[in-house]
Amino acid sequence: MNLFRAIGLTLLVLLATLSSSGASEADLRGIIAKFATAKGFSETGAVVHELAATGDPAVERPLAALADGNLYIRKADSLVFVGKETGDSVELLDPLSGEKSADAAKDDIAKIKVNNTLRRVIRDALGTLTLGAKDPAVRGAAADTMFKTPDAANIEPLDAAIAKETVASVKALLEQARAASVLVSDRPDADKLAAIALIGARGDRDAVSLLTSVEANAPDAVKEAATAAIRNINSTLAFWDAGQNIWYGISLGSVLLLAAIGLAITFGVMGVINMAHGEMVMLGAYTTFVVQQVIRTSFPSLFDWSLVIALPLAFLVAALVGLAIERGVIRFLYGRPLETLLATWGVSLILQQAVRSIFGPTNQEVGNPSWMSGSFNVGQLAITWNRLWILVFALSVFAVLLYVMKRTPWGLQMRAVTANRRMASSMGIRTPWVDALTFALGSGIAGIAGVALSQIDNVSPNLGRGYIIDSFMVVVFGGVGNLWGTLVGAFSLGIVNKFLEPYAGAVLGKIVVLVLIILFIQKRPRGLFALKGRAVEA
Amino acid sequence: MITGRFFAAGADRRIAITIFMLLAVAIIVPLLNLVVSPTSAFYVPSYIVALTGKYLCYALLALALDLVWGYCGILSLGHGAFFALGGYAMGMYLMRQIGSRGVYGNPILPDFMVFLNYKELPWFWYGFDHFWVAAIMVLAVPGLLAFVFGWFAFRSRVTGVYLSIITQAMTYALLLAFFRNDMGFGGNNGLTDFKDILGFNVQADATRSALFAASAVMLALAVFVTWAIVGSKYGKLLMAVRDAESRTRFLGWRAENVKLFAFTVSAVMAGIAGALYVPQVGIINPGEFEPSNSIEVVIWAAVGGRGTIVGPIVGALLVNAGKSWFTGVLPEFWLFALGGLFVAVTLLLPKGIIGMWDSWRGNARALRAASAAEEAGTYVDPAPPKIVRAAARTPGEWSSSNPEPQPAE
Amino acid sequence: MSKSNTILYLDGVSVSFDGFRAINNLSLVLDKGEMRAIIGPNGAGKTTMMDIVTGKTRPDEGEVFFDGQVDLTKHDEAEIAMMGIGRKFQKPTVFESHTIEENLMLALKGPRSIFPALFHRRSAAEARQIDDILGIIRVGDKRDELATNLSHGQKQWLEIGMLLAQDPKLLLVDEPVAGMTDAETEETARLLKDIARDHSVIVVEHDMHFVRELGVKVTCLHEGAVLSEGTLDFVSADERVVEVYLGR
Amino acid sequence: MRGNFSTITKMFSASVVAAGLLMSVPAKAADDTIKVGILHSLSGTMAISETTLKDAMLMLIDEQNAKGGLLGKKLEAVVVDPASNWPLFAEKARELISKDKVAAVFGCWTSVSRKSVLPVFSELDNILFYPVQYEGEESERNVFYTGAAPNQQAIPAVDYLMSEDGGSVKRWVLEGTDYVYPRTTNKILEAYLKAKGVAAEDIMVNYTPFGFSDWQTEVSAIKKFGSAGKKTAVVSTVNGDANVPFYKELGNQGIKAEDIPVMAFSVGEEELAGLDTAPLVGHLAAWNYFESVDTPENKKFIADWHKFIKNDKRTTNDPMEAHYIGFNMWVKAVEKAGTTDPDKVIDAMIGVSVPNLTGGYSTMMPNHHITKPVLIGEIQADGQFETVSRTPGLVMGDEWSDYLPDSKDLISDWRAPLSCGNFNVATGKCGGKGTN
Repeated sequence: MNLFRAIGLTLLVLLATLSSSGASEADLRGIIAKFATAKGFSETGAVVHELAATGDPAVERPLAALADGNLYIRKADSLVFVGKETGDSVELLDPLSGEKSADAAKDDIAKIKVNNTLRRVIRDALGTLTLGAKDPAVRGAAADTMFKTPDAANIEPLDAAIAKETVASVKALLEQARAASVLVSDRPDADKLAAIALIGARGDRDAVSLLTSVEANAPDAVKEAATAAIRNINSTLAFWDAGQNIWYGISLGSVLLLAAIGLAITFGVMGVINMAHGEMVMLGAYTTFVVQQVIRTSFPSLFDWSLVIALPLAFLVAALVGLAIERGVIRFLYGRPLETLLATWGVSLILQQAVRSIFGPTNQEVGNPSWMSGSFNVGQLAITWNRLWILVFALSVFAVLLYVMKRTPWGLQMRAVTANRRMASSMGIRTPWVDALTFALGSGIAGIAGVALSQIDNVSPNLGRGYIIDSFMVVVFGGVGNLWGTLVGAFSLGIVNKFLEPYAGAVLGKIVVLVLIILFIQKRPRGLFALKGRAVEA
Repeated sequence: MITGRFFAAGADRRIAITIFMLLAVAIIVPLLNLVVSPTSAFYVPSYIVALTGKYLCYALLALALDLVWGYCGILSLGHGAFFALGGYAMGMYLMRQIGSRGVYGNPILPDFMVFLNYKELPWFWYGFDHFWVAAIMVLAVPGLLAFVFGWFAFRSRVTGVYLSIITQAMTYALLLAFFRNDMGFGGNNGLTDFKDILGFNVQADATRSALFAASAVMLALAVFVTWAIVGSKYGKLLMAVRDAESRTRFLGWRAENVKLFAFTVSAVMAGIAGALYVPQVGIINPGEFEPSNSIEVVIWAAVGGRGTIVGPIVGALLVNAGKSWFTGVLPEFWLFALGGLFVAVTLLLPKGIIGMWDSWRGNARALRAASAAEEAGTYVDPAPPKIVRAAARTPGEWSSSNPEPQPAE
Repeated sequence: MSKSNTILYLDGVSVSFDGFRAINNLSLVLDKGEMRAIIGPNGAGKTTMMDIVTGKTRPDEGEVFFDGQVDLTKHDEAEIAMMGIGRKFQKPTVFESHTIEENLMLALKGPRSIFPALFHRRSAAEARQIDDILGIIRVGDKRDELATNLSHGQKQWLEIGMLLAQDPKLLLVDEPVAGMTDAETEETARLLKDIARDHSVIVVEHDMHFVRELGVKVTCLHEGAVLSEGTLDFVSADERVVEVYLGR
Repeated sequence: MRGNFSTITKMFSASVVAAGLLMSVPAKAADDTIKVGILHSLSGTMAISETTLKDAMLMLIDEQNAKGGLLGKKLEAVVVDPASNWPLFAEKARELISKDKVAAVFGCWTSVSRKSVLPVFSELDNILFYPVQYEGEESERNVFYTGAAPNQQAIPAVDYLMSEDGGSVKRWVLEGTDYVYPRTTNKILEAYLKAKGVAAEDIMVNYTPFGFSDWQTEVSAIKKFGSAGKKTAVVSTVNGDANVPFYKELGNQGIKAEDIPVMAFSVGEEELAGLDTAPLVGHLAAWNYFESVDTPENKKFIADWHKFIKNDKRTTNDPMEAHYIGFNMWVKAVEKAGTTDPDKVIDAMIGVSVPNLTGGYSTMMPNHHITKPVLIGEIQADGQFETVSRTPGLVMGDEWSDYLPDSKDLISDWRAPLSCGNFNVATGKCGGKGTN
């Protein structure tokens, strides 16, 4: 039997009987002092429980600090403090009151080590303590922890909490937590069946996880109920899994779209086989990195805005590089697409090595702003924020691009030049500039794609390499010169890929997709959305 | 009559000289390595033999690519795949030759199979303990893949960019496939730790020299064959397909078959190159399938001069010599150099070194062979008529854009 | 009407690209040994018609018969070419990086598979044929010249010469005199008339003088269908033709 | 004009050839210096990891020269770039040994690069120091393995997770990149776990390709596997580049270390430098060295490193320590042998013992592997690891795993008279398992 669990049980029973008035401050300090002498994680754990058992809300501060690894012991007098790092010295705060009591050099104090197990213990302990917290969210969180770590002793405090709970959603959580605790208690089977029904209604993985653990050693009646509950939860979950797969496919598709959309301009519209496309994406990512560095050092408050700030810059940087490439290399090669392939390949090598020499070969850290981290649930569908934002972003970029191409005079000129260069120039369109700007646009878009991709992938000199082939596959599959084709191509490839993955595995899935593309090109040598008719045939 | 043409004057003499030189090298270098004493100034160290032997294999690969790219306008970005497949066929033979000398001393199973606890040999490894089986596979596997791939692609008239991209997809798919350990080809580590070939120790200087000679002779043979093909009526047809595919169709030629033949022959040549390459470098692994490798081959051919026979060989030798030199002397700058080379060659040397040389010499016949237009590379204003003209004589271009004149309707 | 003793027989042929009807229920019959001139405004579907006959484009509906019994819609370019339909493009298309002689050699009637080509040696007979054609197309002196160095007119002729080398039953000639001097135009007219003696020929041309030179039955296409057919005088008298094409 | 132009280009290319040939003429090794080869990729996919090791070696060589060199001679580093291209590794190794006449080579990262150079080293009889944790199942006379063998990383890591401090894990996900190191390591772990009584259905093994970047499916599969009511942990042998997206996905899908900890064998300070580690606090890694280790040697090493690389942000990592140990061992062995002649040095190496950076001594064993402590660390918010567990003593590298049927009878001992890399204790013969 796990030591923590043992202590936990006894102490929580204690806690339940204790009136929630809490112990005297002296007692608390006494207990906290024990941290200094505790050897190893398990002893520290014991102290944590003792502290929690007082049921005094005041212990929240030291415990939380401990969990974050901010609880220190001053070597001189082995007093326990909450530490706050300020540069190279540490500000020592009183563990209970939180007032500043002293400063100390790092060497004069020892951090109280924590590990996962200990954090878990603290989380559970805090859970019981924060049942009565003001913030409903906190109460909910507490209920959730208690659901995940059911314990017969939790029933009374939960009953009390449920009684005075006003917020419906939290109340539901509390009841589920109670039900969980009932299941592990020695209550009569009738209660347990009711509890199972309640938990079955919850219907998520945690519920399954809990029920399976109960199922193992329970009287038949309960067992059956549990098995039944598990069965129908799983059946619903299976349905949700399909949805999850589609979502994964869509989100992969959005990444492909982002990666490919710039190429749809440079390659699709201009017919330049732009092997340096991936490097444009990389430049965008590095721009993001630089922006974040500046923000970190100078305006930390703006961090959440870093991506928004990076976007235009990334566009600019990539667009300028693109412009340079077009003016310097590609304009000499119009009408010879396969040679643009070679030249741009060379450019990509140079760009890669340049970035490697400037920023070094290692990955650079690009942080996720708070609004792009974490996930939320739709039913049983876990949707991560960054994926969602990337999807939104990809689609809006696509929309803007479509507008530029179809509705603006520039777009008109662009299409005119690519349709019939001679005619366009004789109509007074300055084709060289249109070419240059078109290429710059494509590169710029690749750049902003880089900003998004920096959120989910490595920011390293090799970033571009990973996407170049996929991008070409998407554009060719969708049909060169057709933005809609790129859109459809990206999403269909994404979804197919994600549906293959669970069965074929990641590698085989990708291979299958590639083979499918090859075969598809046989069937439709001009891709999905190829224009028919004589003018563009063969 | 082929031999008749062989000794004819003109640019054919260059072929003769090349073949002669290759054969000479095949004899001399081994001698200088084996007979001459290490102290002598003429001594060729084994390290150079191994290195140049490798270059010769690359040269053969480049020549193979040039047959389809330079003469038929098919820019294959997947030739590395044929090279690698040939290499794997040879590698499998060499693995079987290790026998019980592997670290686990298993007489049948190669080491990687032992620790992935294979119980018996996968079926596709059968027979590879015989050299002749391996030899056949070296030709058959790449040839067959090329035939099937080309049969589909050319029949459904996939051309130019699309063809290039799907050849790339092909080699990329193979790359991923061979990376899988479940494939039974040693996964990422590939096949290595070879002991001997035909009973001779692969490490021995004599064997190295022999392999070197074999590569040189094989290259000479390939030069002869390519030259014979290109010189024949079929060769003319090949270029005709490159320059005006639909015209050949309307003359009753099956352009797809014309391409298919060249593509298959070229793949087989690439396979042979791979087979000679593996015992000399002592390892074959999925890295050879990297699309970037195939693209590098293209630049060798471009540097030397596509649409010529000698060009790709010169290009392969130069670029690789440069690579060995750079990665030794200025490691950090190797990629800059290579990248710069790509750009410079496409912009300034559209015909490659040989082509430049010829046009500089004003050699009329070579002008025909190296059909990349000079002005294509150096003119600045992309005015349409010029493009058309430039394009009209740029091999790569024809395959990519439709040679068929578009009615003005 | 019966298909027999027609060399080319199109009936109710229609084809459309993305909704645009290039050929609209076109019917046209060419007798053996006949030479026909086809005129019509741009977009009338002249070239598309040739694409259909030569198997480049498949018609959506309608039947296309060659030599009375061969259904052309069932065959592709190469086969059709082998049956004996030669086509000259609007823009002269020859193998620029080959000499005139080689161009003709590739066109010469004979086996069309790879291996014969690989081991092919030129026979005396072939040499003679080539000499004849060189004579006919009046570039005999340039036999070793690269085709790319020929003048526009000479390219046109070379292409016609390549057609002759194929020895087809039917020649489709698309705007043979576009961009030619008057002298060249007359030459070409004479050339075509020579050819027409023992071949069936369809000539698409805008140049009315040239058509008059030929002095043959004329078909005027408009919006993918036959607008009017008959002698040049009859056709050019036709109101609708004047309306859509010749102009007042 | 054009003519001149082509001549210019021709001259250029001609000069390249000339230079190339020039370089390939074997240069007589200068006698006043001892050359040390450094064979790490400076370009291509592996540059991300290997460049640091090149710099580390340069630093060590500088320091040695500052101390007066070796055998009264200065050390001279010969750096080449095998460009993450495996055949090129072999070529460059050959170049270093036969052309530059180096006394020893420090290099390679991936197993395949090592495999590709092995024949060269045994043919030309030189020394390779291989600094990266690897799959074992190998012991060559000419190679010294200063990185961890599976038993110096994987087994203790799993032991920790099974312990009460580690959260007494009952259910295991073995997630790896599909190449030989993860395959072998996972095979060993599977056998080990089963030996410890873990049921087959409580082990999930999954492989992904190199540089894999879309982890959604895999991570949610882990989530699912983890919801069976038993404490679950992931043992990750995911390689280099693929880690960043993997951890980002873990963080975003809300997999907390308290619930499903991830124990990684290929994630060090270098990889973490590329990530925002706040969401990863508590995930684990097993190494023989952490930058956070608090010893005087390590403090000095880090200080020197920052001074040398002129960047206080640059981290140190385990393979760097491996080179540190390996280099010092080589220096000692050369002094012991009084010559740089590989044959003598190889014999002298065995038994050499030098201080490592974690406050102890590492010794070269007869099987050409070294003894090291094994440290388990948890990722901290500052991108460092905090040691939460450490093996009491030093662990000796075991090249032939006892948990693989075909290698449990094999041992390696390069001392005379045995001097055999795969001696079979069962058959008493050198040369592997023989027919089964």
